[in-house]
Amino acid sequence: MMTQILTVLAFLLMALGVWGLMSRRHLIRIIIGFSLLDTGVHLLLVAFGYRSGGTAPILSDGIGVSGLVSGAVDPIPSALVLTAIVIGLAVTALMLSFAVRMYARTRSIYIDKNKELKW
Amino acid sequence: MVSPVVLIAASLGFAFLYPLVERLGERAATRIALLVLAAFAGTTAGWTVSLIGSGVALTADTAGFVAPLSIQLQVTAVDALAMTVVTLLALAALVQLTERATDRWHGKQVVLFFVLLLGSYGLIMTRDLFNVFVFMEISGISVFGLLSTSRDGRVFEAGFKYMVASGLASVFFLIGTAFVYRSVGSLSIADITAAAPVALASPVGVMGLLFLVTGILIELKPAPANGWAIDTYQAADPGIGALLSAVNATAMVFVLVRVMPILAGASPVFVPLVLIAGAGAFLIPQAQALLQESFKRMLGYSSVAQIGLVVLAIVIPAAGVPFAGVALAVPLVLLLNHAVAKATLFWIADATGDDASGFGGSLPASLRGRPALLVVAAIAVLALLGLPPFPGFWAKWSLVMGLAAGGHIGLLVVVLLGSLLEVVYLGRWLIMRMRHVDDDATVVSQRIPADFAESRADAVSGAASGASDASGAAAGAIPVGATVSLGLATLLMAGASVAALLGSGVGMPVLIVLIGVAAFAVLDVLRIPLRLQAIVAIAGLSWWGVSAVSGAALTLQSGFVLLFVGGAVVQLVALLARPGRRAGLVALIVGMVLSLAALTAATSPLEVFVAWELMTLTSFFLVVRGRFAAAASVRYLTFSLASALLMLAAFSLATAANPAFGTGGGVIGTLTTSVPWAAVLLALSVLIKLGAIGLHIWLPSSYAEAEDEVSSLASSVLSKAGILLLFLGAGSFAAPLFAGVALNQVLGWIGVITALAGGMMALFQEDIKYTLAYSSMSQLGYMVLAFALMSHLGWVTALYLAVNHLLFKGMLFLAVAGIVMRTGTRLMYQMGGLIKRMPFSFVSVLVGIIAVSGVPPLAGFGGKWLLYTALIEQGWYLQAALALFSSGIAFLYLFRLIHSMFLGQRKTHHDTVTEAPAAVLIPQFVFLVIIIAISMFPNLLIKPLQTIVEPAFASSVRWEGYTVISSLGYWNGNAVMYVVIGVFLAPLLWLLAVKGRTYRVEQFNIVFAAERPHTPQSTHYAYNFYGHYQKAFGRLLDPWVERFWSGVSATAGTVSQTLRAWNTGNPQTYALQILLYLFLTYLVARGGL
Amino acid sequence: MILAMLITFGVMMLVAALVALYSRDIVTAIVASGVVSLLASVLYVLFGAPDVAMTEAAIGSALTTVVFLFAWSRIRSIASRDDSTNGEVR
Amino acid sequence: MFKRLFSLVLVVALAAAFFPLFATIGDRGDVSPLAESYLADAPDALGSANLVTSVIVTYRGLDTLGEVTVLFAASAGVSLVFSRLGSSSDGRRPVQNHAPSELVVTGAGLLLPLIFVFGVFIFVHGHLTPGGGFQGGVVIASGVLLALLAGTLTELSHGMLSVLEMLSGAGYVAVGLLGLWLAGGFLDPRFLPTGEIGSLFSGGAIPVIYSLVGIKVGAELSGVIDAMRRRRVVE
Amino acid sequence: MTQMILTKALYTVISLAVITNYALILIGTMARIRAKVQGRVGQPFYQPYIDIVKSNAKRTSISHGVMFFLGPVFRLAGGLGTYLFIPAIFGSVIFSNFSFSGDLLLMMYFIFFGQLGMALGAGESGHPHSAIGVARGLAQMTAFELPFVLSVVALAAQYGTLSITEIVAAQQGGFTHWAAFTNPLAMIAGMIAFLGMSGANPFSVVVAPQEIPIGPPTEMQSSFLGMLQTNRAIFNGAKMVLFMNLFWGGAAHENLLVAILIMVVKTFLIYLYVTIVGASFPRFKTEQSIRFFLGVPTVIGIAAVVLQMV
Repeated sequence: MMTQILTVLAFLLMALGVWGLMSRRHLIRIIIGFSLLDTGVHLLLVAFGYRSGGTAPILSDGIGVSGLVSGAVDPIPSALVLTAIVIGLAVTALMLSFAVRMYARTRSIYIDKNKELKW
Repeated sequence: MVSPVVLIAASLGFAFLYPLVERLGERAATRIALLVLAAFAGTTAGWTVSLIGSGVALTADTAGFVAPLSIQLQVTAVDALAMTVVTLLALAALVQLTERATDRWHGKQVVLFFVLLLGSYGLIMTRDLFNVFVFMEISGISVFGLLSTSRDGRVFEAGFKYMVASGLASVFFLIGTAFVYRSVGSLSIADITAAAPVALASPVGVMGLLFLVTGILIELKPAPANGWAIDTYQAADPGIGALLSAVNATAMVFVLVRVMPILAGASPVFVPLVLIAGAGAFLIPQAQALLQESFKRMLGYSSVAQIGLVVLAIVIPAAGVPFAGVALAVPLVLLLNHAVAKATLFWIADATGDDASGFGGSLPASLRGRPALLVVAAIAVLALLGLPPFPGFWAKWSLVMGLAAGGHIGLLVVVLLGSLLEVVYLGRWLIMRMRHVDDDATVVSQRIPADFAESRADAVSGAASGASDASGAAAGAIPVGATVSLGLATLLMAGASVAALLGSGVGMPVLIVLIGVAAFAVLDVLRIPLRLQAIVAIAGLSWWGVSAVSGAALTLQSGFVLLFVGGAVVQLVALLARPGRRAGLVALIVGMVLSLAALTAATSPLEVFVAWELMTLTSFFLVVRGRFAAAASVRYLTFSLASALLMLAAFSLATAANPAFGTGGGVIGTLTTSVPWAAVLLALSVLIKLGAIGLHIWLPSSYAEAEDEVSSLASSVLSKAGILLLFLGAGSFAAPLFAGVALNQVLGWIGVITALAGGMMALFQEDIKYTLAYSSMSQLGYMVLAFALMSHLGWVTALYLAVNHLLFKGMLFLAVAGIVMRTGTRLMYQMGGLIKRMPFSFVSVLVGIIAVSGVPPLAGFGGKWLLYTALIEQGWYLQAALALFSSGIAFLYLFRLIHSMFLGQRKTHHDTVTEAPAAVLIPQFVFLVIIIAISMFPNLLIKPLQTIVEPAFASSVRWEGYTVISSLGYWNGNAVMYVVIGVFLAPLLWLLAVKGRTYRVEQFNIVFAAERPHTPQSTHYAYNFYGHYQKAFGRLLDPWVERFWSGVSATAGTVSQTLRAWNTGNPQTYALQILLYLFLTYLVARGGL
Repeated sequence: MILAMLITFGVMMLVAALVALYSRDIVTAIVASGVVSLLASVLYVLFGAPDVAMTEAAIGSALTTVVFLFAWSRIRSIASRDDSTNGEVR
Repeated sequence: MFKRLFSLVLVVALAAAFFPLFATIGDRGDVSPLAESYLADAPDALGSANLVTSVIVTYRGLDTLGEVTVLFAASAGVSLVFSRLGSSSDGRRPVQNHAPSELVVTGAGLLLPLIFVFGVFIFVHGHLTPGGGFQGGVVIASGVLLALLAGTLTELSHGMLSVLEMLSGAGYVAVGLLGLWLAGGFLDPRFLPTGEIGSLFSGGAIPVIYSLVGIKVGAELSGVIDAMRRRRVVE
Repeated sequence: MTQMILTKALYTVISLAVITNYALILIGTMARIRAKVQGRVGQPFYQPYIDIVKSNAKRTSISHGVMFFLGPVFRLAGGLGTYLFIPAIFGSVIFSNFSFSGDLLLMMYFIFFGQLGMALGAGESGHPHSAIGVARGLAQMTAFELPFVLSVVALAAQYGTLSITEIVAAQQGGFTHWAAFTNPLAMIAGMIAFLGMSGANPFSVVVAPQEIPIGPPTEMQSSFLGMLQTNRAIFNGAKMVLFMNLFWGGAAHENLLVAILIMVVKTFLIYLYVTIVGASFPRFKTEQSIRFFLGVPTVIGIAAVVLQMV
């Protein structure tokens, strides 16, 4: 149930992100749409790593190795999401900097005014 | 061996430390960077050498744990080879980028360059799905960072689009990875592959893989969802363009290679899916590129198309097509071939600093003044087009063969069509680059306007007065970096070509051709004058031809060797008349002759095809040398390569149906296919080369606009290649097509209509070389007609006509060459009255036209007699009548030719022209003597021809002395000669006896009521000589074919325009397209709605 | 309990996302997108991924928002330099 | 407008097409075999309490190296993107920010050392508690941000930043290579003793690596922020 | 051998003498007949002899160059050759000429020989009218060539040979065997083509006196003109003999004189046909005659050929 809800939430967030990316004309909002899409994917990964009633995969005094094996969530998706988040930031930063340069050139923040290259 | 992981660590470490290194100074730092890259290249090359053939892979697990636990890196021989090429290209790229005139790369740019390279290494080596994602992002982000180095401000817009697209692709990939991990529980590609048939066959697994593969495909920039990539190519620094298509794309392809086994294992739906994607990605951009005005954008389209082809090639083995050799050989060779060639073109764009594609606008500064750059550009374009001797050729051959063998006829069509489109736009660029500075590249209007346009004629006279080729504006010098990198890439391509040649097993003839060309190219480099080169070529070719033919039995092949080599050697003498140097001329002629000889020696379809392509190439470069040949050579290249592609299709279909196809070797009719379509395609291919009606529009302009000596060679020698191929493929053409109509009957009609149409068009030309070119077309039509008879007499006729045509067309073209050299014009109405100034040329032309028109007693009549006898014998009456009619037409244009040049009133400014140089006259008179000899003794020629034909057909004529007797009639050439001499001498003596006193009068002393009503220039009745004929035929003479092909090209343009409009430039549209792409793949995977 | 929290936060996230896409003011939008990330990090904690939660909170919500705001302020500064007539920003 | 409509249709169609796929993913009680082997073996093998850290730094260390590289490339990229913006403009004096308030300046002075210490704490304890190099790096970067806002640091010292970035990056690679030569493979942290689980000096070189990552990420993010924030230079 | 050659030479001279004189008289007669039809007195029938003698008797001549000089020679050689490759009288050794050295194809191509030579000579004269005449002549020639060729091909198909002698042989045995009656379509096409070949009205635009005085030979005078006049006779004779052979059963009789008489009658009738047509029609423009020949006669010729194919 938990997984399912999170997956659907992730799905909706991705759909919203894609919709924002495709329907908004403002560059900043497009990038926001992108980060929503990213967040959705991250949620999806975390959901996939979840096990019912799972705990954090951290060894502490209360939980021994056997407790980890029987009760901890999958650490791999966490690791993947961590990487993905950082990469997402990198992409967002670059996109924003490009958006600034686009604005500096065309003096318009709207995406459909920024299409000199075509065909 | 060095561990693969060290390469990653080293490139990354160097990238991190580069700011420190730069403290040593910018120059020193780049030098060190180059050294590091060289070390990388050494490492990867070392891997290649030790891994190739060993079958093992170099594996490195990270973190001290084995594969599923940790990330594994692996290098196979294929990977190592690809990495070597990528590293070498990166090295060349870095030289180019750090040593160019403007915008030299330094600091962070070099750092990002190394990061990009690292990303590519990682993509190739990693065997972990999520790690692929990381390296994809590394490559992507470093590219985005580097994009900002372009001077073009639009690059940010393009980069933004790129980021949106690649962001979506990453998301798809990540979702796919998530699903795959959820289903399989591992990220190691080996594990996933093993588990795929079970764990991923579920709907969830397939959908996950769908996301994964869509992500990868989008990263490969597939049409029709690739407008963002194209925009980026256009706006980016060409150096980045080179990196993108040579380094980044090459590495990305490996991701697909890794994932493909998973996909194929999980569901049968993925192979067709990727196949469709590859086909679309290949064909669509080729069409879109047609009308590009920006060279970089055009290259972008070409790049994505080539990657599409590679994708196609990757999937084909998975579809169950057997390949010789390594399974990945074809895509790998295509990929690396593309990488090197495309990088070269981008660097040339950078070095020359202009971004015009040759379409629309004007492409400035010709490359003629820069032979080295020209050679490099030509190599790159030819390699990209998949022409021999470059590696792509062999890959394309195997690919097409594989497609046919697998029954993928639709894909075959896609590949061939796409290749043809590529020929058009890349060829156009090359030609526009190579053209003479004076050439405005419009197709010469073949009817001269009524105002007697003189300007063009003046330009021609400039050419005739010996202007050297070096007149091309040698603009700014090429930067050092570009020189080094282009040199490196060219070396790489050359090395790969030689390796591919040696590995192909059929490389010997190619090698001989290449050595021939290279030897004379060296002479050019050594600045040996043309005359000396010609002498060397004459000696060499004669020796070679004699040694090739002597002792051999007279067969079709040896006969044609004699024809090709002999014809060329005699005509090479004419080059002695040209002082100075002409770079490449002799080399190309020798190459053409050798490739023609290779055609005769071919014993397998592949060898035939290689020789055919080489002949096409060498002759193309000969044609393009002409001063106004740009437009003509675009046509020449397009049609010639269309012909080659048709031949390729024919061969592949025939081989697919019968693997033993064409392996007989050495016998007439070797290429016997039982597949009607293959036969039709082969016939079409040959007909294009023979300029058959409807397919001829390339022929007149190419023959006419080439240099004068080349025109004669092309028309007399080269054109016979098609005839040879007809004979080689004879076995295919007799097959019934439909409703009892055999292919050869169709060929016959095409032949005779060509003969008639060629003659008709020759009638109305004002340009002497166009007249002769159309005449060649007409004569080739006769040969096709005679061949199509498929009878003894028919084939003897075809060969007889071929020999005869070689002789007289050589004479006529050379005579014209001499005249053009002296008068400086090709327009007939600007000549006139030259008989008194150039009597020897007159004699040559006179004998030539008598031989063409078939007026007894000269040899031409023999051909006519044989032809009509053969035709009537076979019951082809209407064809016979039409052939006779068109020979009357021939008489018309030939008279016009001799009249307009030599007779009538001479122009005052031609009063001082002198006879053509001896070197030009000598070959004409050699031919003349041969013509007289075979006229007197026709059995000298006909009997050997009979021996050639005998293996195929029993003789149907008999000889009584000099009389040849057929079932219908007879002809005694010897007696005719004597009778003619008799009836000629008698009146002559009579005239001499009774004429009384003869006064020679001055020019213009004509009976005009003692007046001279016209100016000297207009007294000569020559312009629009057969105007009444034109009037009589009216609209029938309209250039229908020209119009048809203009229509075709306009349609292609419209299609291109429509497809182009798809790439609207709006990032959101591009995103929409990518989503649509996802949706379509979903639909395909679901099997439609 | 956890389920209720999950659903609540989920709905809040979606609302914040809609705000980020449709609010009139760009700064509001940026902040709203930060809120989406922040809520996501809360969910990560619920799903046993504290590492991810920390990262998302630090990078996804904090740093990304800052970067957005900086970029936006840069665009504003370019616009204000242009005599604020020909640039279209909102 | 047509495009808008079409996008809507397409997004809805895609959502409808893939929704079943996402909705079928249900709860499960176990983890993948691979994860299970991590959970069972990693603590002993590496001596690190936080398994996510083990995976990130060791098992999937190459990913993390790549991740750092991505940030590095992004920071280089952003600074390249903005490097020409200033020079291409008309050279008028930039709009001056409002002077930071007293409170901010004072607060910053107090908070800054704390923030830095906190960041270092996070990445040094990455193998024990949630968090690690990235999180710590971000905290440090936020400190830098605060300093910039407060005007304590008007112009970031690029020399120092780049030296830090360079050294930590090179150090990371070097540690990885040490693993290759001294232990089992590239990025193998076990060339240092794994120690006792739960103590600060455990997990082999994991804390070292995470510290380097932390410094590098901090430097890189600071660089990004600085590049984004910096007004154009007036010539 | 020598004797054989000498005998052949003698026969040739006899054959040529007969045809030349006959053709000259015929031309003169026809001119007179035409005059009578038009209500004029006309010239005496021997006028062509007078013309030839007069031309040849000129003491001076003007030459424009070697080719000009040789043009008439070529022309006459063409006429002579054409005649000599045709067997004039079937079965006669004297009149078989040199028909053994080639068949119908040789003859048809040899016609070009004279045309070419003349055209070259006329060309070198440098007179624009000559060139115009040549252009017209050649254009018209190719046009009537097509129906002619079609009819010849139809005949060759009908008789399975290209040898003129054998074609004539096949027509022996009564007038119903003549090709004219066994293959009327070919005959019609051929006879229409013959109108063009003989250059009389309506196909006389080549010499069109009102525009380009006499066309190609404008510059020709004295002995050059004389040769052309001689050729005109021989060439016309040859063509009539050819058509007689092809369609009208040739001239064959055991008695040579009777055979010659048959030939005279038949060729006279053929020529009369040309003359009558010429007298009844105005002159065509070049493009008109081209269109004409490529129209109805060609269709008839094609029909003749197609009939042979089915």
